[in-house]
Amino acid sequence: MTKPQNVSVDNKRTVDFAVAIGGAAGQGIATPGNILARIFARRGLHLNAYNAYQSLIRGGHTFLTIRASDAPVLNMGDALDVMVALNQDTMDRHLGIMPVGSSVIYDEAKITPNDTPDGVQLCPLPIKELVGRNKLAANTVAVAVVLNMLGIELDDLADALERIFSRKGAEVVESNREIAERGYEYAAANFDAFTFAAPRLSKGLAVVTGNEAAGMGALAAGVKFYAAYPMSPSTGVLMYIAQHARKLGVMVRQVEDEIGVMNMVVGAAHAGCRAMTATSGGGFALMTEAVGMSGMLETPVVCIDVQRAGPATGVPTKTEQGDLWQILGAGQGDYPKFVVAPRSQADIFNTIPELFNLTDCYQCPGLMLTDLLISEGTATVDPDELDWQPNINRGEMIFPNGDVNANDNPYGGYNDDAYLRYENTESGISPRAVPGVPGHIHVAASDEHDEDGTLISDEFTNPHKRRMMVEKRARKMETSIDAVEPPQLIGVSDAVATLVGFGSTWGVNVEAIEKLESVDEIIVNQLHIKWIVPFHVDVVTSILESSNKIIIVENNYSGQFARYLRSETGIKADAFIRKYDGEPFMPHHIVDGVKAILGGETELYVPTHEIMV
Amino acid sequence: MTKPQNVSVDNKRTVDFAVAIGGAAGQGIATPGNILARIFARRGLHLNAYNAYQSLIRGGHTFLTIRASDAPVLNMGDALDVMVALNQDTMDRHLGIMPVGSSVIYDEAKITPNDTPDGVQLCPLPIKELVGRNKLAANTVAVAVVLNMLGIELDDLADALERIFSRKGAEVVESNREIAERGYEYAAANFDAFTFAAPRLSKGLAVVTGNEAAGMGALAAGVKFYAAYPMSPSTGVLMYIAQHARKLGVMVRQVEDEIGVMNMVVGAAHAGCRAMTATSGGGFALMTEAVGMSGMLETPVVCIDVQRAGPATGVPTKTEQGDLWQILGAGQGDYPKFVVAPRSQADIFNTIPELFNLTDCYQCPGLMLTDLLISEGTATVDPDELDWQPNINRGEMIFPNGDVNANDNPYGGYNDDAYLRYENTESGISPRAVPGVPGHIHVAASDEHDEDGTLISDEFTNPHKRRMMVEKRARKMETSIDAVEPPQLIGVSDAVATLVGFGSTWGVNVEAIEKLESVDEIIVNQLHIKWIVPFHVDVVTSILESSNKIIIVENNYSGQFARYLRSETGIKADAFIRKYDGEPFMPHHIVDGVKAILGGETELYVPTHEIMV
Amino acid sequence: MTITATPISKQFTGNQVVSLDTIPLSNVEVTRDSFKGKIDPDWCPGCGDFGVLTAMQKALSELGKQPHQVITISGIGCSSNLPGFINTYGMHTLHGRALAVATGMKMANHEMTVMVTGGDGDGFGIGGNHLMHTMRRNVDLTYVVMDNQIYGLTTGQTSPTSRLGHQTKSTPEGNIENPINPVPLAMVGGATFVARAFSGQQAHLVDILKQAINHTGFSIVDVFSPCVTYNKDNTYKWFKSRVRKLEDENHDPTDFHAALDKGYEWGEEIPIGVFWKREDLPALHQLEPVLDEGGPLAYRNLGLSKEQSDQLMSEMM
Amino acid sequence: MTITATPISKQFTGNQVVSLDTIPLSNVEVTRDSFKGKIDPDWCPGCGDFGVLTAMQKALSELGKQPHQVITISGIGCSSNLPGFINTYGMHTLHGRALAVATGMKMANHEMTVMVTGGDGDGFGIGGNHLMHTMRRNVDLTYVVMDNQIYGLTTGQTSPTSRLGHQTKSTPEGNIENPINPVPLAMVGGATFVARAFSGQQAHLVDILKQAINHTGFSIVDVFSPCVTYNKDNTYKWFKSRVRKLEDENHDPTDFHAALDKGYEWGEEIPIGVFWKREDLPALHQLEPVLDEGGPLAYRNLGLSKEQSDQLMSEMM
Ligand SMILES: Cc1ncc(C[n+]2csc(CCOP(=O)(O)OP(=O)(O)O)c2C)c(N)n1
Ligand SMILES: Cc1ncc(C[n+]2csc(CCOP(=O)(O)OP(=O)(O)O)c2C)c(N)n1
Ligand code: SF4
Ligand code: SF4
Ligand SMILES: [Mg+2]
Ligand SMILES: [Mg+2]
Repeated sequence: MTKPQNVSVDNKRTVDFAVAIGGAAGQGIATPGNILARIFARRGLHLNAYNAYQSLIRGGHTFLTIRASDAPVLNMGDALDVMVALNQDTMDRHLGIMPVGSSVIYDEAKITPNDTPDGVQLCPLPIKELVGRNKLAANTVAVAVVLNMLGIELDDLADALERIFSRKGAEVVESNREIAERGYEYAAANFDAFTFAAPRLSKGLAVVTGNEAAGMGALAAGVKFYAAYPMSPSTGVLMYIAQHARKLGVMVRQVEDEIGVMNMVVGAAHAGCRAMTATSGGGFALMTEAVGMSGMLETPVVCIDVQRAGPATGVPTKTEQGDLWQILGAGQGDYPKFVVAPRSQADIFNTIPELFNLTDCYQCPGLMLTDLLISEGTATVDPDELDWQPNINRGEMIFPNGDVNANDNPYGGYNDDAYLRYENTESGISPRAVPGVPGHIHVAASDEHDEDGTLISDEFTNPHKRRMMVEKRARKMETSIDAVEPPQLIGVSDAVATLVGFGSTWGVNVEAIEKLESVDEIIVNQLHIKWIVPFHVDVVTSILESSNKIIIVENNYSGQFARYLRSETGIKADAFIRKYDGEPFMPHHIVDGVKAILGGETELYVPTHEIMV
Repeated sequence: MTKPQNVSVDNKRTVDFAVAIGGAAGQGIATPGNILARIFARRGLHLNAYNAYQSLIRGGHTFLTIRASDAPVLNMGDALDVMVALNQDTMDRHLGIMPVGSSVIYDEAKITPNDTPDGVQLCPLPIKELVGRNKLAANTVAVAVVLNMLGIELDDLADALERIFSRKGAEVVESNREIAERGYEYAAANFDAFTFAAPRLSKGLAVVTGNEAAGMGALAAGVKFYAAYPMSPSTGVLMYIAQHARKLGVMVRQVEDEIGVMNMVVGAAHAGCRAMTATSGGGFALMTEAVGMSGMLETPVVCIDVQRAGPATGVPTKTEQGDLWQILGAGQGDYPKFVVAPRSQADIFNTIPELFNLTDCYQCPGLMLTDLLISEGTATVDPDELDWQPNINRGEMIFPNGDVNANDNPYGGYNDDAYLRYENTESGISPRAVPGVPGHIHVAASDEHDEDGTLISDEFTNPHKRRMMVEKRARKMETSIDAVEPPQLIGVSDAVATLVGFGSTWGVNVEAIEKLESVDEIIVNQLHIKWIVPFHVDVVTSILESSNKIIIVENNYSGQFARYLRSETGIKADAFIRKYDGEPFMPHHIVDGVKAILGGETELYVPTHEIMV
Repeated sequence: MTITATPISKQFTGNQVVSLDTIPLSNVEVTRDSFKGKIDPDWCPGCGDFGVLTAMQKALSELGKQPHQVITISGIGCSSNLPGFINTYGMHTLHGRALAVATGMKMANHEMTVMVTGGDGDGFGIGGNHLMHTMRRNVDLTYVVMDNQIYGLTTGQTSPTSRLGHQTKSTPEGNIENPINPVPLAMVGGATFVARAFSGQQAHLVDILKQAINHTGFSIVDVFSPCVTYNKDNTYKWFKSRVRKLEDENHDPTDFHAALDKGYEWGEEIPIGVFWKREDLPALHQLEPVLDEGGPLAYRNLGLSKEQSDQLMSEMM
Repeated sequence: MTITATPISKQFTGNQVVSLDTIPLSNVEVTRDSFKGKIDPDWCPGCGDFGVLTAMQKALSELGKQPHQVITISGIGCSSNLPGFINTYGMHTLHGRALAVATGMKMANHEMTVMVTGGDGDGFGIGGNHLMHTMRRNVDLTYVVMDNQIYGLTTGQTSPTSRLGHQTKSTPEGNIENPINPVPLAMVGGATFVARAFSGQQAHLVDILKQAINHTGFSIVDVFSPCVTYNKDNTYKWFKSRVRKLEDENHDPTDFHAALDKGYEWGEEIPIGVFWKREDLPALHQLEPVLDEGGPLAYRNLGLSKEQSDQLMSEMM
């Protein structure tokens, strides 16, 4: 079971700061970002990082926000404390939003601040002098300055530089170390440090993107076959698994297209592997026919749709929750499936083995909906939160040496006729023999078939058999609702409003609720839906029936979740907070929305995104 | 506007009979079926024919039912009056369901009836003697016998034989004519005719399948480009249009796959053609990405999904209404579209030009949902019901010679910069120049784009522009609800229950309601939904709010329409009649279901199909 | 998570079959009948596909394959119904997707003999992209195309191998698109065994299928398999008078240019036989280090050791 | 039905342009600048695609095309962003689908010059099936592939033209799949004009593009267009030292076997130029009787005459 995550975080929070680094794509924002993140996490600080970038390799604007705290950080936050501007464009775009008490770091030779808001500390750096001949080390200086201002020891940076540059040789490490020192000292001498210092906690944390978490979860679940076609923002899963595949005995295939991917995954899954893929909406559109086949063949497969802004090619590097109805309607006809929308990076990790157990036991596809926000976004994870040795439950399978219960072939010998792959059992689940088992020969057919696998249209299309098989497949799912955790109300039960969302909005909702309480004394609670199919109709209905005001928060235009909630429960929400400009919600967007709604100003609140990237 | 069809038919009905012909696939059931249908229709009789067959070229069982009457016939009916058994299998399968007063015709040398129900007239034919040397003419004898028993003059058959066999030469015509005469006389001498005679009415009717109606409607709408990949049960549209294409200046392309089809259609539509395709669920699954592109490019295309039993390959020759959610969720992200589900063959015809006008005016995809039942099923159509010269409204288009209002290029000359293909107009609709117009050069992009068509990610991804464009596309649809006819309540308003359905169930519901009234004195009305998107929420809600019991009738397992109705209106139906065995509803299935539901026996009634094919 | 479905087995933790070879075989001798499927084929009487089925059954039994060691994977079409008629493991997948599914199957269990069967529409029409890429990957599959130059199951539309001018239900005034010639295409596409055969020449077909199955790498056999119902152009008679065996004329299947020229010959004479073969390219599974040892992926233990997961975790710290 | 959207035009009933040729042309002389797009390319500095763009602009202007008579259609990828940077009508379609869209476009308006641009992944990976079928249909398109042997836009994964052993983000231990060689593939696939060029050799590239555009039928130009960011194997330098012009060695582009052999040459020397060309096959639009007269389909009147509809109706009675 997914471990409950700490959701009420405010009380033990002592520091909470955000560092942003902005520049052109290709200016190497990733490296300083990584260095900072790793240093924070090793100190035990929690963090959440979001990179606003563009579907361009070079030239586009990139703006990375890393927010850290000694308590869990579930989103990118509302405000910046430090901005490192790597080009003039960054300075021009964002200087205006820097709050009182914040600092802006830049190369004084290249960048000029215009219209600095009151109370912002400008920190011009003589980069040229500080880096000397090592012109590539400008970013190292910036990192050192940030660390100094945060009261983080230089040793931490030295460690990080060692790790990152050791492949390039001792000389590079040493040069960077020296430059870091100069930057650190320059900052100490010239700039005001923050009033707080970033603490060092007892336990280091891991830094993962959701895509890495998905890859890790897949490995933990025992995935042996991973096929994919690159597609932003899902490619990170492919890249993570590819990097570890050979060592761990996992086969990775980059296929000609997404149709090939899903069909290959079905083939490997039918053979008996746990097989998986990840893609984004456009790739998933191409997979839907084969997902339906996996439903008909009763072959378990797992597929992640990392949503990005649509429709069509849309905005490949921007986030959205716009594929819900595509997932619900994937493929023609009715077939059983699971659909799950994890709420965070750690949740992605832990949900994958769970989803595999479900799809193995219920012999159907398992679909996961995430989005660019949490899949490309980075967060710290407490290693203890990740269950690397999860229970593996493959359901009723027959391998060449039998199944574990019987330890030999239940149907024994070579009498293929005794075995019915699609036996019309009471549970609807039919024991699944993998190819290669003597005595269990059968055809898995995407045409409707009889219990033994023969096509119904190969004898006589028979409405009674057809009905039996439709009902058998559907019956499987009757118990599935008990197999997935019901959603729980987060917060007090008598709140003035309930925020309802699915997937990645959980983190921003948690924080908005805390802010509403602490700043505005408005008590709001949250119902976060993770399991979309099956849907806990009764639990959701009983929780929402006693809500004073239901506000649905989702990251798309048309209110796909609101309509789905209504289709399952009949419940019409009272109000809606939506965003469809490609950027994720920030906590104050929700706060403002709730206030506008409670104030009777609107039933549909669409915040304006202030950070222009 | 679609002309209202006569829906209350009972009062002027004097005859109502059904002829079935059963045999193995490849035994040539189509020809006698066609002859009978054409003879009936030329006499002005209405008819409805349904062929239960299998996904096999030869050998599978095929059972054609032709039901005719002097009043409109909207479905295959409940009972048979004559059965022509072409093989023993047909006799064995169906003799038991023949009612009192019915007749069974067969070759006495080849087929033996077993367990004949009381009151069924057996009509054994000495086929060998009757056909003489022309062994291919057995079916001609059977047709002659049926006609004799129905009191239809032999001349009608002679005419039909002339038309059908004239291509094979005068000798064949003459031989068939003679054999027909012998069969006709043999029947007169040996069998009891029916108590009624099929009347001859003043006006002949046309006989069309829904697929032919779609092809005809496309031609009337001005489709100039039709691309498709064969897929049952939609292939009839391709075949109809291909037959007439050259003569009418229409280009038909059979493409390598459905992905290619939809993309080619988008290309042709972008060029300025009215372009269309038809497919079934599996093909549509492959098209969804490109349908989404048409939404993003704002290029109007029309696609018909002729539903068959799913999931996956399913039962290719059986009917279902299982693609509703697939259509609703087609493609990633949100984009405007129309979805319409016509209720009959004539409705398909008239809806196509209407759908083209809508998609041209609103510049988005138009999707039509039909199913095997009405698309491969045959019905008579009063020629006056079909509008062959419909109003053609292409919306705001700019052709090389200007648009009709301006008669020259509104932006004139060669200044491409003045023209904004995606201008953020108040209506959301932006004038669409087709390629080739000087002064209007632009890129139509599936990436999110600015008003002039440039990719947003080619400058800076801009959340404000992104939001503007999402809202522009969505705003277009605000007026669309007024452009499509609202559904009307059929029947009295204070009925004990309301049958709600979409698409092809209309005809069977009409008749079930009549039967419930005339036989059981139960007054039921019907709300038939044709326009799925946009959905007439207010009209539907106000009608259903005053219903005493809402019963949703649909041809799928999971209640896709019931869930959609709820997602849009919040209305939860009181009860459901569903069928998912591949065969369509017969009127008595609905009658029985309504009675069981009103009697409190069940909330979900799933009839058992009695005719085993 | 508690799954309350029917009783459930648990993770395999040992004692696993790591190789198909270790499974004790039935002592019943394998004959052609061992490969007879559960039901009789429902093709039209006279359909060319009967001959292909028989030849496959003969080839497999003559090679001494055990039925459970073989899987036959098809797409959708008349020809693609074949897996139902042969006693091997089988998959009847989606129209055009057999090769992709088969690649997944082969990679997950490289000890199985994987046969792929289907039609010209399935393989060269909708399935064309998978074909091109499966060929270049040299996946060890035996692909038998029942090429009837028509779409049979959908009742007779033009196919990518229909000749110019062919009148079909979708081209009533004649096809205007140049057909594909599978032999040269497969050669250039990277197939390492390329043959053509005729359903009406059983012994030859059986021989070719045996060679194809024995070949390690991607083998394709384009079999003329007349559709007696919808293709009145390319009939048995038409082929019978034209086919000419390459084996009778000392064709060297390692001579690329000669093979190409013969592949293109199409007129009063049409060569059949093995056009092209190369043994020097390893098959995909042989290049995959993951398969070097440990038996089929599908039979291996799941999950990571503590050591492995600690290593993964430490990379993220 | 009443549509209450913004004012609406009505059916064209006459006075239509039936041919692009009848549109009065601008009297501004067409130069390379006429083809400059609205925005500057956003490719990485040094990307090979710049050279291709420039060459296309030169070729079109030197051929005297008017910008509005040309449409450039692409899929998705770095290279596929090209339509935004050239002043012609343009479509930026879906990944892999440019050729299908372009076929629809060309058939609906066969008087337009239709250019198709994209990457190796777009065209040979996901788009492979459309490529095969567009080639055999000999659709009159000029297909320019910016072949950088990598997936650029998705930040550097293996592509169907990546060499064996190529280490990419998806094949960190080296690619084990044999690459596609577009030249022989296109020849056998049915393209009637097959060339290879190098973005670093402008004059040669311009010349080849002009020939390709002038060719009636499907022409493909596989252009080496280095990805300076993600492909460290196939760099400018790498190509520069290898490419050898066929024009310098009297290659006869009507000699099929010679063209094939040269197409396969890949090592210290790599030939570029026109490999193969045939003029005897009509293009698809020339074979379509519907296009014999009446101008582009897209500009024709809609709807049927009463006579036509009566005829259709009578067939159903
Ligand atoms: C996605 C999809 N498109 C179309 C079909 C319909 N379909 C079934 S078989 C077939 C073609 C059959 O031709 P071929 O592959 O040559 O096999 P044959 O019947 O001739 O043996 C088609 C188009 C389908 N099942 N799925
Ligand atoms: C259906 C789909 N799958 C995947 C992608 C993601 N994608 C965009 S471009 C691209 C490949 C780019 O490679 P190539 O075509 O060679 O172009 P290049 O960027 O190298 O010029 C991919 C996989 C997509 N947009 N759509
Ligand atoms: S239709 Fe043709 S291909 Fe299909 S079974 Fe009949 S003869 Fe064979
Ligand atoms: S990533 Fe490569 S292909 Fe893309 S623009 Fe940069 S250099 Fe060109
Ligand atoms: Mg075929
Ligand atoms: Mg590329």
